[in-house]
Amino acid sequence: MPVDVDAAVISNTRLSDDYSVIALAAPEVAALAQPGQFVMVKTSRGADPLLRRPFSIFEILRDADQRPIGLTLLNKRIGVGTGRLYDAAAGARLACLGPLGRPFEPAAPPAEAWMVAGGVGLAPFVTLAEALRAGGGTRRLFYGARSAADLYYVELFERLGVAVTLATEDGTRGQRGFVTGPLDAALRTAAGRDIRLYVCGPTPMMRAVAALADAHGVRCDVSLEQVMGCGLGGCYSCVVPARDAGGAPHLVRSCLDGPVFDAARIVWDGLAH
Amino acid sequence: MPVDVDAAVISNTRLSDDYSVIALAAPEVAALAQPGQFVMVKTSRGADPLLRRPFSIFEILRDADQRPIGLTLLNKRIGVGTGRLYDAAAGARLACLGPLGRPFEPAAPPAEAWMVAGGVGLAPFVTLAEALRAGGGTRRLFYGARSAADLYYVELFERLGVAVTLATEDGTRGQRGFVTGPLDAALRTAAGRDIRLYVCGPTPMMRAVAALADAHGVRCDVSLEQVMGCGLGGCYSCVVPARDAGGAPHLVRSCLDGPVFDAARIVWDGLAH
Amino acid sequence: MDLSVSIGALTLPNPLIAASGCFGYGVEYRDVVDLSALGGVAVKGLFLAEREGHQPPRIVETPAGMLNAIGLQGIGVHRFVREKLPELRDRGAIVFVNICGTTVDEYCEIARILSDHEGVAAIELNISCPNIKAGGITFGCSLTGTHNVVSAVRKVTALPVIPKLTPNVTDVASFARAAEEAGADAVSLVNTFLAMAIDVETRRPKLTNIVGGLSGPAIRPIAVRMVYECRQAVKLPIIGIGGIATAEDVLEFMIAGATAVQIGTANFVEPFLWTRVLQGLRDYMARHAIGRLADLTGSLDATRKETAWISS
Amino acid sequence: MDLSVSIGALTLPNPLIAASGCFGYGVEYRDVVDLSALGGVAVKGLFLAEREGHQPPRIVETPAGMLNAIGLQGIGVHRFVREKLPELRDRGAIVFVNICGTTVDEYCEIARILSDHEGVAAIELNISCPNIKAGGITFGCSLTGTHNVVSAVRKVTALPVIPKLTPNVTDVASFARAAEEAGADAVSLVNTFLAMAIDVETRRPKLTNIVGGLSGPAIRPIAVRMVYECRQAVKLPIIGIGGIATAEDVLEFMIAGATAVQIGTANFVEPFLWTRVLQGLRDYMARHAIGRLADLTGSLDATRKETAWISS
Ligand SMILES: Cc1cc2nc3c(=O)[nH]c(=O)nc-3n(C[C@H](O)[C@H](O)[C@H](O)COP(=O)(O)OP(=O)(O)OC[C@H]3O[C@@H](n4cnc5c(N)ncnc54)[C@H](O)[C@@H]3O)c2cc1C
Ligand SMILES: Cc1cc2nc3c(=O)[nH]c(=O)nc-3n(C[C@H](O)[C@H](O)[C@H](O)COP(=O)(O)OP(=O)(O)OC[C@H]3O[C@@H](n4cnc5c(N)ncnc54)[C@H](O)[C@@H]3O)c2cc1C
Ligand SMILES: Cc1cc2nc3c(=O)[nH]c(=O)nc-3n(C[C@H](O)[C@H](O)[C@H](O)COP(=O)(O)O)c2cc1C
Ligand SMILES: Cc1cc2nc3c(=O)[nH]c(=O)nc-3n(C[C@H](O)[C@H](O)[C@H](O)COP(=O)(O)O)c2cc1C
Ligand code: FES
Ligand code: FES
Repeated sequence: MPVDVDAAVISNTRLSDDYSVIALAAPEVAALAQPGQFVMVKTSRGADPLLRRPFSIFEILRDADQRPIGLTLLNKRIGVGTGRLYDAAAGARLACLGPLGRPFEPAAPPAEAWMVAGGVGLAPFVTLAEALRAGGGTRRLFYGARSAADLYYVELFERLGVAVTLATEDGTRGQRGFVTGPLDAALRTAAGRDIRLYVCGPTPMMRAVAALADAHGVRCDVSLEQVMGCGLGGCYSCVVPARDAGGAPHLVRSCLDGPVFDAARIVWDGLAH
Repeated sequence: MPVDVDAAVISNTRLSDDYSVIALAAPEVAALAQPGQFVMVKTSRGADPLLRRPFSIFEILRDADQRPIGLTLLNKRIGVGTGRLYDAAAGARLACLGPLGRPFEPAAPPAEAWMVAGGVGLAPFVTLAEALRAGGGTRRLFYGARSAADLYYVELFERLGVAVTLATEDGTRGQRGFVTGPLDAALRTAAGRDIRLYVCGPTPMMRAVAALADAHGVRCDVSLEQVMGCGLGGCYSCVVPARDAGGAPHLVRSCLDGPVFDAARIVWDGLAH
Repeated sequence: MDLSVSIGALTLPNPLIAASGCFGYGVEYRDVVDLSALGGVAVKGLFLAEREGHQPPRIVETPAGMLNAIGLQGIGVHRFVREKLPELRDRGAIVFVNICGTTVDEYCEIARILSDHEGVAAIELNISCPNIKAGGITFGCSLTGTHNVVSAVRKVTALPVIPKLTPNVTDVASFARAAEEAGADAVSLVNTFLAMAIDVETRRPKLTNIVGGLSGPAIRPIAVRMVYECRQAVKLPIIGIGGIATAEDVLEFMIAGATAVQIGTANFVEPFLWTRVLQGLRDYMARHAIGRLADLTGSLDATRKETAWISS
Repeated sequence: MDLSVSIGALTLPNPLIAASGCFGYGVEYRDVVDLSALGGVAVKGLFLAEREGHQPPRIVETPAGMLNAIGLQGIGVHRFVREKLPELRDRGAIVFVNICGTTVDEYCEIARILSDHEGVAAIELNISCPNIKAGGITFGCSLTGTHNVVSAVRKVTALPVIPKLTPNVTDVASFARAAEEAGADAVSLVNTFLAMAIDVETRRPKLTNIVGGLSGPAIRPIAVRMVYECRQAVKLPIIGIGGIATAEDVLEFMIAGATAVQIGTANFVEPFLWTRVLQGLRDYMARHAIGRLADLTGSLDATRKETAWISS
């Protein structure tokens, strides 16, 4: 049951030349949000750009009494809409529709929850980490980025009781290379344990992790990021090839059936990005 | 020789629910500006709204050494573009093209300069009043508006040595009724003196003043405000019916031949607004 | 205030219909808007059989618009009447079923099946989808093709038949006329404009299908003109479509000659727009002391002002 | 880096031409841009005689676009060659004269006069202005009309003849073919889309002329598609027009099949855009190691990716 809020920008904090964190006063959306859900945001007034953009709900903002007062977005500037958001001034109003999409299903102990994030794919995991903490089970985060400067909010996850393993392509922090390296190693040492993977990041990275999960025989949920025209199932723009119960591949709407999918369902060869 | 400046909004001061004064850091434009000229302003990024909007150069901003550092616009919100300007935040950037158009020709003493403004038609007269002060001649302003609350910057004109006569439709300040009332009376008492009228305001008001000027046999310049697509003579959207030397009416571009015209040239029956 | 409008025997509580392909099968919006509060719901275009449609990317944004090449992915008419129609009926939606075929027989077969089921208010013939090779627009771009499809479907169903016209023609009014002569109950226009966008870095089309259909505010002025042209050519009710996002836009189409309208792309941007637009219509009626909204249809005053003063 | 492009015998220093009706007679922009630095300047459409054009309002803004109904106000060909052409020539502008007639003879007469004067680089036949009753588009919407005007003008002048095509047709490529067969040296497309806007408060058209032509970014995706279609139909050089505002837009048209482009509405918004766009083209050529910009023309890679994995 989504709501559409004409949300005021509480703050827009620039983390780098392309990352910013935008706090939106959207209590109605925050109150309903479940881990890994997303919102559709109108990045500026007028018809250019026309369509909203999908963003994971990054943090839920709460007041002293823990009542939800808003949410934040972790915005990475890659084009016109994310550029408008990067430039958005406090006080500006952005229509924010949500929460939307199939949420993550937090692993129940004794199952361990291992989160795997690449770049801005970190966004959906704060809400999941909070849910996991509530559940009390073991939780880890494997987090990869280009360089040390592109790793954000590591402390936040540690505060949430998440064991964080980092990897950077240039080796400036954590292990050198892709995050799949340390993840593979960890999976080997964890053979036999009940582990559930949650993945969000660039498609090639999610695909690689899905392959690892398959090899190690662990359940893996991926959060896919397709171009979305509506976020509500109206336009059929966001389809991804997924196998049905009988194993036959079909194009399904990732805004309704996803963005979270069992990686085993996805026909990776058919993914757009 | 116009220039186009990506000007930062220095400040945007709201005078009322529909009026604001926007200060733009456009020294190059300010340095070239002559009395009554205008600029074409892009009121927001993107293609909606697409076209720039014409605005009189209201004040020239100068630093301690009297060097021009920018200009202000007196903005009245009547639609989408003026609405965007009304909402523009300090720091935002607005492309500002100018100075454009045929300026006012300041009356040379002993000729007296009488300015007649209706509503936002006040905008082109600050620059003219400054030029007139430099010339040292007699200068008056007849300024009409709906109500006392809609009269702005009266003190500024008085500081510039302008004798101000006010009129409001509801009589809350100055004489009740249209500004043409006191103007007509003043013209009667001034019979025989060398007077030159400068008018800007709603078309019906300019038309009425032009008729008065004709009746009293005084020279009258009007600053017309047509819809303008380009401001540079490129599109032929801004035409007004004006008589040529031989007295034959033609549609002439008010951005090039105007916005200031000898009222006697205008075929008032043919004006759009 | 009376916001109702009539399309032949069909009376709609208001002129706002959700446009086909922009509102899923309607049920997706059950939590967003009371489906029975809409003038109607035009469901995603249906073939007889299921279709996967085109590979993504299927949409790309353009200035004040978007291109789409969905390729009519759909569950087919059989699953529709089984899986979607009952809920739509229960929710009191006035259902316009948008149908597409590669042959006249396919259109007729689908129409027959729909006619056998409760809860279908009207059949909208999609003879104007620019995104599929066979069928659809091949009928919509030929006067005889249009006439043939409409008259054939007319014969097999008692439901209102509403051909949806393409704007990708020289003279859209002649197609409205062909539809009228063939026995259509109304025409809806416009479908999308055939268009294309290229990624200059890769030098490849941005859509897998190469071309797609342009929709959104960008096309509104062209669509209004086409509705105005059709109004002069036919007596049929016209359902105006193209870039509608506000009450003012709805009124513009109605004044130009539309009896009702469809809202597509704007529903992606503002899924909650329906109540806002309806309120805007009521405000306008109050401001202009209009009792029946339907009286606005075709009320454009196009008399030219005199300009005796000048020799043009 | 070589930015030059050739249209028949004519070589332009770069592909950027100011679009007719959006750049006055060129001289108005003498202080804004070095006219000799442009690929060309297409001047405001000229009839034989002077014209006052339509009464204002003549333009109205629309989402990402604008409507215009100027009505071809102009000084006529005689005053043009006397009053404007000499300065254009002195400033080194490559002048495309856009001409319009109510009869084939008028087109020919104007073409003859222009051929007798120094400084005209090419004649653009405006057979596509949607804003005048007689002439113009009545030729442009008929294949024989197009053929007749082009071949007639072809006979009376040695200058390059470039018919400007209207997008308000079902199959623009067939008009490009007709132009080619009639001996045109190139085709330019598109002119504006016939459109309309209504003031709902007064229920009157926003333009005195009732209808007008839609231009600007809004139409770009349709124009790109039309250039792409024409590229497949004819060998003639194509001058792409419609909503171009950036170097990326220019590249999109060239990759789709344009040899050169015209920029109209964007010049109203950004009169200083020319140097910025040229720099953008150079940056792209450097980034992609392209020596001759002309090599980009028609370089679209439209091969569809295989999708064996799914039954579509
Ligand atoms: C469920 C979901 C959650 C998301 N969460 C976040 C988030 O928390 N933070 C964040 O920064 N981004 C997130 N994204 C991605 C974000 O929506 C896109 O980056 C954004 O829509 C791009 O808009 P733009 O106008 O900046 O880019 P555009 O100017 O529209 O496009 C620029 C380029 O990026 C490409 N592109 C556009 N969208 C995507 C996409 N989804 N994936 C890959 N390439 C794309 C375009 O094809 C184009 O080449 C999420 C996407 C989805 C579907
Ligand atoms: C030379 C010149 C100087 C000007 N100086 C000023 C100034 O200093 N301050 C100021 O506030 N305004 C000034 N104007 C008027 C200003 O340009 C318009 O109010 C503005 O363009 C309206 O844009 P908009 O997007 O807000 O209105 P839109 O949304 O474009 O239009 C809203 C309504 O206003 C009407 N409209 C639009 N432009 C005009 C116009 N020029 N005259 C009458 N009706 C119009 C439209 O037809 C429409 O009905 C000036 C105009 C000119 C030509
Ligand atoms: C994503 C998308 C899918 C569409 N699918 C269909 C369809 O299945 N059948 C149809 O007749 N029209 C379809 N259309 C066209 C719309 O119904 C409508 O005619 C067009 O988009 C113009 O209206 P708009 O500008 O309000 O979107 C589709 C449009 C879009 C944007
Ligand atoms: C105000 C205006 C006047 C125009 N006048 C002419 C004209 O005289 N002759 C002509 O062939 N095209 C004319 N056009 C069409 C343009 O040359 C161009 O084909 C069209 O605007 C599309 O390009 P654009 O989107 O870059 O503006 C005019 C366009 C505008 C906006
Ligand atoms: S985004 Fe529209 S259906 Fe998924
Ligand atoms: S505004 Fe374009 S010619 Fe005057």
